[in-house]
Parts: sequence; structure tokens; C-alpha cells
Amino acid sequence: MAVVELKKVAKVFASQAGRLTVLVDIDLEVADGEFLCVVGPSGCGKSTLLNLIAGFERPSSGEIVVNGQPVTGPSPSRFVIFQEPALFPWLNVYQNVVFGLRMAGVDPSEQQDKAHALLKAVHLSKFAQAWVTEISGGMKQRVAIARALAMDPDILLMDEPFAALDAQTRDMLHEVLEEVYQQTSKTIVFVTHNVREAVRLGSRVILMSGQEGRIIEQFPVHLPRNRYLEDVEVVTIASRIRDKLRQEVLRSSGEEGEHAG
Amino acid sequence: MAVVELKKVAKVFASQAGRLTVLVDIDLEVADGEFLCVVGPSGCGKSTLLNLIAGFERPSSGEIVVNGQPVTGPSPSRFVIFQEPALFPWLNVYQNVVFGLRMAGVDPSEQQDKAHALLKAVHLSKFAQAWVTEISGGMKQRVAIARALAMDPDILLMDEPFAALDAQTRDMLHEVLEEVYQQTSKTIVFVTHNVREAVRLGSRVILMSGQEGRIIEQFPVHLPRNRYLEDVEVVTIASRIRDKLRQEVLRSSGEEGEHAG
Amino acid sequence: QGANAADKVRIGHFPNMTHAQALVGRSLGIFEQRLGARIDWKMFNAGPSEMEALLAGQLDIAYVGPNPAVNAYLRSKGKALRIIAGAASGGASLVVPATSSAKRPQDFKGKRIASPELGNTQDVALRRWLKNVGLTPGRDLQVIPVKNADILMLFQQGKLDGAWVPEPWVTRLVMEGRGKILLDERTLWKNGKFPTAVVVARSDFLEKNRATVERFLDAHLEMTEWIRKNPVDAKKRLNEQLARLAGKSLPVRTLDDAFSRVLITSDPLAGPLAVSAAWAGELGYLPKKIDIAKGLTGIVDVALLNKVLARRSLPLVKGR
Amino acid sequence: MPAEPEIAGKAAGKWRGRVARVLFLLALGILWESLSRAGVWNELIFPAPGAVIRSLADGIGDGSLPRAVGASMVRLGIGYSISLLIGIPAGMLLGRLRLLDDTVGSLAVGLQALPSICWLPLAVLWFGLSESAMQFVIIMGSLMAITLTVRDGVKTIPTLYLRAAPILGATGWRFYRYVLFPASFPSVMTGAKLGWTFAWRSLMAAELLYVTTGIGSTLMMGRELHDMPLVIAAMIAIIVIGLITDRLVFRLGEDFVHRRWGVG
Amino acid sequence: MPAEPEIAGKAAGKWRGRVARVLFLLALGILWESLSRAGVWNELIFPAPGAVIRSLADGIGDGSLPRAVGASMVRLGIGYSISLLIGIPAGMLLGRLRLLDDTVGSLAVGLQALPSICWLPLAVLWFGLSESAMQFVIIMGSLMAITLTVRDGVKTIPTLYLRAAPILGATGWRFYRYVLFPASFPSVMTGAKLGWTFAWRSLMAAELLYVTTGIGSTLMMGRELHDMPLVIAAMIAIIVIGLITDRLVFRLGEDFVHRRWGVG
Ligand SMILES: Nc1ncnc2c1ncn2[C@@H]1O[C@H](COP(=O)(O)OP(=O)(O)OP(=O)(O)O)[C@@H](O)[C@H]1O
Ligand SMILES: Nc1ncnc2c1ncn2[C@@H]1O[C@H](COP(=O)(O)OP(=O)(O)OP(=O)(O)O)[C@@H](O)[C@H]1O
Ligand SMILES: [Mg+2]
Ligand SMILES: [Mg+2]
Repeated sequence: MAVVELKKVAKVFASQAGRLTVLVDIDLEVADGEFLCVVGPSGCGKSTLLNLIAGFERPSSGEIVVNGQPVTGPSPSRFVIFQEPALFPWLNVYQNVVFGLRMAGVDPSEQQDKAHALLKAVHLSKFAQAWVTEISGGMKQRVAIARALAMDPDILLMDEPFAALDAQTRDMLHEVLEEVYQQTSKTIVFVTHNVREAVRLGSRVILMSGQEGRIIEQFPVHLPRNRYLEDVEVVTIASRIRDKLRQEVLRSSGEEGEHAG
Repeated sequence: MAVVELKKVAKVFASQAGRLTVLVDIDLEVADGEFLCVVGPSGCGKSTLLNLIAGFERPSSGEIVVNGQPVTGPSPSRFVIFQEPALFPWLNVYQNVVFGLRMAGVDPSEQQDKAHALLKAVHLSKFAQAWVTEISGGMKQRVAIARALAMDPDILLMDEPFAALDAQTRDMLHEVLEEVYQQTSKTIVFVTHNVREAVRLGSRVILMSGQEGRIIEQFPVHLPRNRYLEDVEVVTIASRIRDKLRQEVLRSSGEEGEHAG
Repeated sequence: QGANAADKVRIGHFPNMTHAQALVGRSLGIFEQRLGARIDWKMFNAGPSEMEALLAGQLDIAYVGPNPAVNAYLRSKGKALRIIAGAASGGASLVVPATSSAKRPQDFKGKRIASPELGNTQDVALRRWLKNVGLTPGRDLQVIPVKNADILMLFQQGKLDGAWVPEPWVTRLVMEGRGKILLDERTLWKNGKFPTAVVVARSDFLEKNRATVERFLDAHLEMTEWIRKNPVDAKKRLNEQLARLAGKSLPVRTLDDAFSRVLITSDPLAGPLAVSAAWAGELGYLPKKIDIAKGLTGIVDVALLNKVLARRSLPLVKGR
Repeated sequence: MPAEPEIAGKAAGKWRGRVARVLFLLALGILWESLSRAGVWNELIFPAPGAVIRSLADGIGDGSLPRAVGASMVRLGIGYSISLLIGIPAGMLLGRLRLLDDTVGSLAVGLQALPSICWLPLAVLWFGLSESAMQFVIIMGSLMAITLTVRDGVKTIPTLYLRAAPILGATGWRFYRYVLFPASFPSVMTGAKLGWTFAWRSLMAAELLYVTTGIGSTLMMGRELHDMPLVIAAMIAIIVIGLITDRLVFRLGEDFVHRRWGVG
Repeated sequence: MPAEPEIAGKAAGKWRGRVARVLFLLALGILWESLSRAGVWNELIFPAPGAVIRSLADGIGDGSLPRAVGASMVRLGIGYSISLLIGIPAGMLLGRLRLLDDTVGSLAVGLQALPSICWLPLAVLWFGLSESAMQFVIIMGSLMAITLTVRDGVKTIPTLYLRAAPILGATGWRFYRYVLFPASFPSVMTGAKLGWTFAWRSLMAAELLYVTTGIGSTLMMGRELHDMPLVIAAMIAIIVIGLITDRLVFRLGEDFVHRRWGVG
């Protein structure tokens, strides 16, 4: 059953040079409990796609339906985790995690129980009282995940959440996310530049084109979960996707000039 | 013959909490034409090591000798390429590349010839007149490389120069750097977080410890050049180094708290 | 109507010897006594800001130079205030450096002369004096309105060729600035009389509190007489007040000299006042496009003053 | 040449700076005094430091200087507080509501171009000779700076926070109270500091309105009386108060913002 | 509901903003005029817009207003240019030389706390009644702001540039000329803008020194002659000039810095 459904969605932006068509005729269904990864060259509209589902942007044409309801704006049931963890620096770690619960008027003792459980799940119990500026990027992203889980959203939308982290930290966060996914089986849409990351995490990977703003290919990933980035199967599927992607990048950069990367 | 020699070098910083010993008893020789890669957990002192060789910092004890001369300060003969390309935004691409030549009072027509050759080498001839803010991160880093080569330094010091770039762009820059290295056979010291990158580029990889500020292991890379990140040999050596590195990270984070990444 | 007595009266004045009745009266507590009301004394340094306060309804009665009073009257189309008495006459002179050879207005060609304030009584007199011989400030010479205190300082530094100022600055320029009096303004007027300070009342205060104003005028007259009869004591008290209110008293000799050139009077000198106003109008200081003489009708209201004068068997004054 | 660890260097640098500062001021003072004694200039044009110190000591001794400073600070405190109370919410609204910004906002931009001294004539007319008139001048001098800084701050709040708010359920007034207000705190601090600078300058203009008690009036009285030592003493008092408020009040606020928000 | 591409929205937004602004100012004017006619307040306390417009028209018609503005701008231009000429190099030196910053720098910080109006007494004393006296007040009002902003800018030049300089051979004077100066250009722009704000305010203070030709003097003359329409006309002229310089001169500079340096 499709939780998220995009029907002939297009998105056109105004830029100083004129109209910029970013997405054209996107048809996409995300099934309940699916872990969908989106890859594509820089500027191909991955973030735009996510923002449309989140409700931050409105489609120029077409329709987006989530759980049978058309999307009219952002909602806590479609929670977004951004590349930079959007934690509130004026709150400490604990206060950030319970923020959504406070807004929803949840009972304080329940807030506390939930927050403690979540901080434990992301291995940050000791840092509950720390200020956001005092913890590392990886820790921040884990707080952001805990904060998202506190809202118990139907759908988790993640926009390159681990792109700014170093390799070791990213490995850890993959494990944290894996654990969360397996325990809650939420529907996840995960945007990334990193093809191996997509294969390591996703149950399906879609590849977007840099030129026409379309989905050009889909790759189901039928590997057992708890994969590693270095698994041979992961590397194999990833290089297949990467070959496709490289063609895409070359095609688009070829038109802009030599090696525009 | 050793071009760079570090003899019992130590570096101690003052921090608010007190003294911070970053490097202890470092003995290191870099041979002429060697491509030395340095990896290690975050904060282990990789950049400090590079800054010492560059002459930006002075060792707390020990001695650094380059080409037989003790290092007393920065010099154009030890050129540094930083993570963020330190291009001057008030100059255009061409002006950035010839900046060092202008400072050295090189003849304008010679400046022009050299700059055009270098811009061609990094595939940026078309962008000579572009402003720095108008080009992408990968292009900036290529300009930084061209600017470095214009100075014709004995030694090229690179501090995570490709860390902020996406995977596709990084691939391209690896190729550019490979080409430069093979054509000029400069001595290169290359700091990175990315173990596969180190193996793909280096003729030797040294692994630094996060705890004691030492070099804990060295890995010679006896593979033919023009490697790829996905080469089985590269992946194999990289995972050996990564295992060592992971132990290091776990050891250090184990002391700081659970999963401090 | 109008017989009510106010229980609080706000009186404005300067810490200046030409406002002697107010200063000595404050020292003797005479106004409080005669009015039987609380007096709120407000001190100013310049006529325009004092008139601003009066127009804003913040003052009931004010000692002020005649030109700011005339200006405020005309700007308010005759509504805001009335001149109800005079306070002082004379005491303004053109002072030049002792070494100056200038004698006549023509001798100031290309020179700089200071006046205390744009459009005030001395400024108008100075410009009129120059205009009489066809000299135009800005073209033939410079007339620079600048604060009295700065005039003295500039004079001391030899940076001015002359200054048309009121007392005690005339004397201070002579004594402290090594100057000499070239022209005493009294010589320009018939009988040597022209208003230097007058007393004004806010129109609606005057209408609603005639009894109070009458008592005020009684006290004002009493002070005028007392100062004339007891000059030594008056000067002492004046100096005490200056020290208390403005932070500095005058040297006895300066005070004596300055006082000798000022006439303390309750006559508003309506005739010279109108002449001076006409000059101000010619010089463009008053609202344009109105007939000054007509506009000034009724500015001097001496009905109450004459009533009090008559009661004291003193000669009456003219209202126009 | 092995260098010492830099911690010693840092602490020493701070002390060396302080010592240099004190020595420099002392040297200036000595130069000034000796030039005065040598009669290089007229006492009237530039009084000797001895006379200034005596004037300062007198003013402090008879309580007139502290009284003047106190009166000024009360006046400033009231005017400035009103500016903050109006400016901060106004800035937030302008930053959020486009129509308000196009209208009232552009009026504020215009008034910001008007030096506070220009308000003197209207201040007396509208408020008479009262503390209100002076406070009006102070408010007109500082309100726009606060409002416009907060507005600009609100407009540059990272989109990230604004997007995080609705998905965390912070909508309606909750958005203003729990997200917008704390998120714009750094710009509120900046605005408050800029506002203070302008309020402080406007205070001096306001005290020109009429003769009153206050540090600006003290200075002007010194001018009227040709008491140059008093003028310079008042200037020194003004500098000292300016520095103290800057160091104590705003340094603390900035440090807090810097620590928590990591900016400013 | 499919939305139109946003380009139309953006251009329309800009126009809508302008229209809103004009309508708002018109409405304010009409409200003001009708309240005046209804006699809600005294003409003396707040003149009707008609009288103000007449006063403006007269001033422009007889050339007195343009002349006053011209005189003020010349005065301001000279004082401000001197401030820039001294302040920019001074700020650069202070930013680089620790000892100079500890001494002269802290003096500048102190003087920055002193509103320019406080310089009036010394200005007359030292320079007499001259343009120099007014320019002195303008310089004292703006110099410190420029110097200190440039200093802070120089201190926060990215280490990256400072480290790139010696390895590119930019040492000695070449470093100042080819790296430090262009690298601090954004802060020079910021300093120049802040300095202008202060210079503009100081001009009004300076024109209090004595009555002369100038827009501040026009305002004060209006006050002394109780000519409220003239006062408000002068205020409007001051606002208009302030806005124009801000929009034309500094907007251009900021755009340039923003485009080239990517900051500010
Ligand atoms: N609000 C906007 N207005 C105008 N153009 C926009 C806007 N947002 C995005 N774009 C443009 O739309 C295109 C797609 O942007 P988007 O951020 O979705 O790409 P992306 O695939 O997420 O890229 P990246 O991998 O770099 O994050 C880009 O060319 C971008 O410049
Ligand atoms: N100037 C300095 N003063 C004080 N401490 C410093 C200074 N420079 C670096 N350090 C500290 O020294 C340690 C090593 O820093 P360094 O930048 O060399 O690490 P790194 O290995 O390059 O880390 P990364 O991988 O994050 O770049 C860190 O703990 C850092 O905080
Ligand atoms: Mg994106
Ligand atoms: Mg580093």
C-alpha cells in the first residue's frame, strides 16, 4: 500500500535568468515501511522532491498524496531531518528532544520517560544536559534523530543527513538509523550523494537525472538488512548505480563545459 | 634522500583547560618524490603536523629540516593546499593563478604563458576570467592546485583538500592530482580522513594515533599508479588500515564516553 | 470670570541680570508671598526655547527678550501671549577689541561681528545698523550668531572684530576680553530707552487668572522699585542667585559696570518695541506675507499693569 | 629554537596589553601636563590635567558629578527601556509581516536617517519642559535602530529553524513564543547594543533641551561658564560611563549569545 | 492547487511593496491634513501638511533649501573624507600591530564612547567659528567608528588568507598592499557605512556651533523663529538626503562586496 504518492508532479522555480524547471512529471509511490533512497547529481532536484513531500514547497502542477490526504503544508507526521541538524541552540539536548512533545502538550512525566528512552536509543543519555554548541556534528545528528522519533511521525524524510560527517561517524550513524528502522519500521525517504550509503540503507534506490528532472532508473535492493558499506554485494550494486550516475554527470557537465564539477 | 625530516618533534598547545599535548616524539622522513598520505582520527594532530612542516607553527621541541635547512617560517617552496581553497575572492581565476608570479616579479608575458598552461592542465581554460564566487567548490580546488603549481614548490602539502567535495567531483580531482604528480614528481604530503583516498593516491600511508600523538603504523602502497578507488587491491589495503583506525577511534571514544563521534 | 486665583504658577526666566526682578524676587521669596501660590521657576538659556515652552502650555509667565515674544505672538496669529509689563531697558552695546580703529559701520567691511542669537534683539539692532549704511551681511561682512559664552572666548582669542551683545557680556568683553565699547545702543534711541527684557503671560492663563496676574504684577513692580532703591543689596542678591543657578557669580566690578548701563523698569516701552519689530520684519525674521504693524495690535496689554501702577500712585505706561 | 607552550604566552599577552595601556595613558598625561607647564598652549584653550583632575575631584567630592550622572542614567534608562519594549516586538512583526514592513517598516527606515537632535524642536512643543520631552528624544534616537536590527535579524533566521518549527508542532502563537523569539535573540542583543549607542548619543542632545541636572548639561554648563576643566572632566566622565556600560552590560550579553548560539 | 511559477510572484511582490508604501504615505498625509483641519491640534504645535509643503516649495523655489543642502554636503564630504583617509589605514595598522592596538586602540575605543556633540566646546575653542570647527566635530564623530570597524575586520580576516600570503611570496609591504587591503575591503565598506551614519548625525551637531548655511542650521533657524513648517520641511529634507545616500552610495558598495567577496 502506498503511503506517499506523487502524481505527475512538476516544479518550476523563478530565477533571475528566468524559469527553471527542476522536476517534470514525477510519478512515485512509496510503500508503507519502505526505505527509499534517492540519488542523483548535484542540483538535480532531490531536495526539492523531499521538500514537496514535506509540504515546504507546493508543486507547480500535479498532486502529492500522503496516507490518502493531499499535502497542503508541513506536518509533524512527515518529519524532516536536514543535512545540518536543525537543533535549537537555545535549548539543551534534552529540551530539544522533548520540544515537539511540549508543543503537543504532552504530560511532563511522559515527556521525560520518552526522552530518556530515545536518548538511550541514540546513545546520548550522558549528554542530556549538554548545550547544542558543545557537542559534535555526529552527536547533533543523533539528537535530531531522537527528536524526530519523539514526534512518532508516519514518514521520516532525510536530506543528506550524514553528508557533513566523517567516515567513522557516518558508520556509527548508519547503525543507529538501521536499528531505528528495524524497530519502528517507519517509512523513510532518504536523499544522498553517496551511492554506497544508499545501497547500504535502502530497500529501493531511485536515480534522478540532472537534465530533465525525471527519475531515470530504479534499483530494488534485495539484500538482507544489517549490511556494511564494504559488503561485496553492496559495492557491486553501488558500482552499477554509480556507472549510471557517472554517465549522467558527464552528460550534464559536458554541456556546461569541460569538467564543471 | 629525505627531503623532509622531522626529528623528535613535539607540539604542545595551550588551551583553556591547560596544556594539550598534540604531537610527541615524531620521527619522520619523506623521500624526494614520495607521495605520503597521513590518516588518523579527528583531532589527532594531522593538520598540526602539516602546519609544522609548512612553517605556520613552531615545534615545542625537536627539529624540522627541509632540504637540509631547518624550517623557520612559511616559504613558497613548501606550498600548502588547504581544505577550503584559500583563493582570494577579490581576484578572478587567472589573477589568482598568477598571484605568486606577480609577487615574485615574473615577467608578465611569462606569467601569461605559465597561467594558460596550468589552467589547461586543470581543465579550466574557459574560466580564466570567472570570479571565485562564481565557480563550484571542485573548480576552486583545481584553481588552488594550479596556483600551487605556478609557484613550482619543492614540496606540496595538502590538508584534506577534497574533504568538502562530493564523490564525483573528488574522483575527477584525484585524476587531476595523479596527472600532476606523475608529470612533475613533486614530493607530496597529503592529509585525509578518507582511507581509500589515501591508498588510491599515496606511495606510503602513515596512521596517527588519537591518543598519544604518535605515528602508530606505516603502510607502504606498492601498487602501480593510476589506481581507482574501487580497485580490489585499494579496497583491500584500505580495509586493513581502516580496521586499525577503527580500533583507534573506538579506543579514544571509549574513554570519552559511548559513541562520542 | 477671570477672578480665580491659580494655586500654582510657572514662571520662566534666564539667569541674567536683565531678568533682575525674577532673580532678586526669588531670593526674597516675594512672588510666593504676594501670589499666595506655589511658584515653579523654570530656567532657560535662550528666548526661542522659552517661547517654545510657553506655546506648549508649559509656562504661564515668562521674562524674555522682546523679539522672541513678538515672534511667538505673530506665529500664533496673536493668540498665544500678551506682553504684560517691561523688565529692563538698555544694556546692549557693540564692543570691539581695544586695539580696533573701527569707528563707523563702513569700517567693518570684510570683518566678522557676532550677535548672540539669530533674530534676537541685538541681532536685529546690529543688522539694522549695518543696513542703514547699505551694508549687507554675508556679502560685505559676516554677522555670526553664536552663543554669548562662545563670543567671549572668541573675543579673547582675537577671532572677532566686534560683537553686539547684552549685559553683562558687554562688560565682560571689555574687562576679560580687552575690548572697548564702540557704540552703546541707548544712543540710537529717543530718550535712550528700548526694551531689553519684557514680561509675557500666556493668553489663556491671563484670561482665566487675572487676579493672580495682578498680584504677580504687584510683586514685579515692588521688585522693580526695590532694586532701584537698594542697588547695593540688589546686586548682592543678584550675584548670589547667579552663583546658585548658573554656577558662577560675576566679579563685583563687572557687575557694577554692567548694572550701570541697564535700566530696570516695568515699562514695556511699546513704542520702541514696535519699531524693533518692524525692523525684524524687514530683515525677514518674522512670518512673511503679513502686515507687522497690524499683526502686532494688542500684543502689549497694560490694563492690569496700569491698574497696579495707579494703586501705587506711579505714572502709567502706554500700551502702544 | 623550541618555543614555550603558548599558554604562558597568552596570559602574559593579556597582562602585557593592560600594562601597555596604563603606561600609554600615563605617558599621555605626563606629556600633556608638561606641555601645559611649558606654556605651549594657553590654559584657556587646553587646561592642564591637574586642573581637570581637581575639577573631577571637586565634582565627585560635592556630589554634583555623581548626581548629574545618576540623573542622566535614570533618564536614559527609562527612554531606552521604552525603546526596547516597543522596538523588539515591532521588529519581530516587521520581520514576519510583509505588508507591515512595506509600510511601517519603510517609515522606520526614513526616521532612522533623522539624527535625534532634529527632534528637539518638536519635543518641547509636544511634551513641554519635562523628562518626557528628553525621553522622547532618546526614544526617537534609539527606537528605529532597535526595530530595524531586530527586523533584519528575524528576516535572516535560518530557514532551517523556520522549517523545523511546523513539523515540531510550533504553530500560531507558539511559533512566536518558542521559536521566533529565541531564534532572534542574537539580533535582539545586537539591536539592543546599537540602540544603546544611539540612546547614549541622543541623551546628550536631549539635555540641550533646557537646563537640567545631567552629565550632558554639566558639560554645557562648563561651556557657558568657560570652565574648560569642567568640560573636560565631564567628557572623561562620559567616556568612563560609556566604557563601563559597554564592557559590563553588553559584553556579558554578547558572551552569552556567543556561547549558546555560537554566533555574534 | 497548482501554483503559478514564482517569478511572477516575485516581481509582483516588489511592485506590491512599492504601491503599499506610496498608499501608506498618502494615507498618513491625508490623515494628518484632516486632523489638522479638524483642529485636533494647534497649528503651532504641529503644522498642517499644506504649510509644510508650501515651506518646502518656497525653500526650493528661492534656492535656499538646495543651497543649505549643498553647503552641508560639502562640509560633510570634507569631514567624512578625512575620516576615511585617516581611519582606514589606522584601522589596518591597529588590526595588525598588537602594541599599537593596546595603546592607541584603547584610546580610540574610549573616544568612540563620546557623542560628537560633546566636542562642540573644544571645537570652537580650538578652531574658532570656521568650517574647520564643524569638520572637526564631524571627524571626531565618525573617525573612531571607521577605525575600529576596520580594525575588527582586519582581525577577523580568515587565517587562510594570512597563511596563503607568505607561501605566495606576499611579504613586507606587498602583504599590506596585495593581501591585507583587499581582504579587509568588506570591513572597510561596513566601516565606511557606519562612519557615514555617525558623520551624518555629527553634522547636525556641528551646525549647532553657530548659525551658518546648512540643512541643520535651517532646522535650528526654523526653531528660533518659531517657524514650525520650516522645521518639518528641514526634517523631511534630512530624511530624503539620508535615504538617498544610503540607497545610492552604500547599496552599490554592499552589492559589490556581496557579489565579489560573497559576504556582507
Ligand atoms: N527556492 C528556489 N528558488 C529558485 N531555484 C531553486 C530554489 N530551490 C532550488 N532551486 C534550484 O533548483 C535546482 C534543484 O535544487 P535542489 O536543491 O533540489 O537540488 P539537489 O538535488 O538537492 O542538489 P544537491 O545535491 O546539491 O543538494 C537547483 O538548480 C537549484 O538552484
Ligand atoms: N592553535 C591551537 N591552539 C590550541 N589547540 C589547538 C590549536 N590547533 C589545534 N589544536 C588542537 O590540537 C589537536 C589536534 O588538532 P589538529 O587540527 O592537528 O587535528 P586534525 O588531526 O587535523 O583533526 P581533523 O581531522 O579534525 O582536521 C586538536 O585537539 C585541536 O583542538
Ligand atoms: Mg540538496
Ligand atoms: Mg585537520
